[in-house]
Amino acid sequence: MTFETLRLSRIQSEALDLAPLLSSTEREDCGAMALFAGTVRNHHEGRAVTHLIYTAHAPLCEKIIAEIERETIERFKVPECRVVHRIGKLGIGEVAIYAIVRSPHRAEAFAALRHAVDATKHRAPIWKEEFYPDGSSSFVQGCCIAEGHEPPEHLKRLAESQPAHLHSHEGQH
Amino acid sequence: MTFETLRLSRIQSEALDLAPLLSSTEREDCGAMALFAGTVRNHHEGRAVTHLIYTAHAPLCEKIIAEIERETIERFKVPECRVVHRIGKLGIGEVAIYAIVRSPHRAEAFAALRHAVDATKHRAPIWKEEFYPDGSSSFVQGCCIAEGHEPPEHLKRLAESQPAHLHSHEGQH
Amino acid sequence: MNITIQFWGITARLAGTDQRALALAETATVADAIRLLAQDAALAGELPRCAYAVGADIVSPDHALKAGDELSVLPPVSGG
Amino acid sequence: MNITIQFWGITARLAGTDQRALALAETATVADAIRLLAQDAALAGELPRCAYAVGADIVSPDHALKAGDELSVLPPVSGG
Repeated sequence: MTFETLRLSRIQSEALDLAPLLSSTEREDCGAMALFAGTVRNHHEGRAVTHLIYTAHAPLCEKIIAEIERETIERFKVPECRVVHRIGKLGIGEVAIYAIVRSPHRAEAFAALRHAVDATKHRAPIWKEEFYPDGSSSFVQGCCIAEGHEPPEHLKRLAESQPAHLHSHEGQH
Repeated sequence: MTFETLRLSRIQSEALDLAPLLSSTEREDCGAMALFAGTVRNHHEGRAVTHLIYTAHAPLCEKIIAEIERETIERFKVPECRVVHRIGKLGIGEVAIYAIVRSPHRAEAFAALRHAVDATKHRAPIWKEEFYPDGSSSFVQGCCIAEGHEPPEHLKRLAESQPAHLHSHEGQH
Repeated sequence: MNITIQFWGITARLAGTDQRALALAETATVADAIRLLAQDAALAGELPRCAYAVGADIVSPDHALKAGDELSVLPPVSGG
Repeated sequence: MNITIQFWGITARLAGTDQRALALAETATVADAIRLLAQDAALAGELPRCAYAVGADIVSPDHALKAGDELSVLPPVSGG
């Protein structure tokens, strides 16, 4: 897998492969590599989980993760930062996200990795649906993309508005 | 490689292998895996480096790293922590240390990983000798094992003591 | 003009569909589209927590829409 | 009694050897061994920064040595 291929596939429906992520980020001037993997747990808030389905707005996600990588590289002065996220159905123990940082020293690698992972979780348009042993499912309570921003007043009021005729035609995509 | 084999080989002279470290720590109740790799840099304090030689007091090192793993697991309430360190001659880019932590959530994984790596660097009896393009070498300035402890007064005074007859016989081991 | 709404995550569940066509005035903004969507009681509660995107660009409520736009409704995210 | 000193890291370089036999009084402690080693000018400056171990146990200066012990001199460490 070439560097460019990897750069363009931050969102993947196949099982995530660690080897190309490690090899494509190797640098002789970096003594520290910090890696995070988010794997599917068999429980959430005390409830057994059988599997997950992740969906993502792929084009927006590629763009936002690329921004997060650039911002992490600039803010923490690390030469390499890469994040990939899997979508589709994932079983227990499967890897949903890899984030990797390489830097000359370890302090900035740890700080940068933490930022890249937190930022991806808070800002990338990805949604996790959990499935339970009884066959039911639910979307996991998430983070508003505009983190820390109160919604504008006219949108807050909308939340209380009454249902009425909807000028729309339904369709599938 | 079995779990027990891995537990007993925290110090290895062969190239470190990531795969058994990942597979032997897998847990279905853990959603976070944080990994650190320390690799050989081609420079140190502005000077080009060609390779390193690590030496270790292996039995003491196994014991101290096992203590660090246990302490990390207890202090940060993480189910898994493993550290392996390579000794011998390492070329640029080769991995000298892997530290891995698995936990249900990511915050404690990051904190625990940082602790395990810092503690190993500060406390494990391992010494790094750097080699330079002109063939010369030097031991890297390190951390006193009894970190933060001033040496006792009688040892401080020894540092200023004068040379005299030495009651010893030299030998190799 | 007509635009297409793309529902993501829980909003697709609430809307009962991934996609909906919406008829708006020629001068409509994102806020106008949201106001119209909020007439669907199932969606109204979720919309204030959502971000909005046209194509691969996050847009603010005062962004002017044009015919044929695909407006994505992005509820709180939960990747990782 | 006789013990063996094992030099590690830079102390082996300074001592010019990895290992040295040391003759001590029967009641000698680690501090006594260090005092004797410090008579080697090349080592004296490094010894206060070292830790000491007998076998795989870190020991304090007041630890009583016994015949045949292997006492390791552990200079500041630099793993990772």
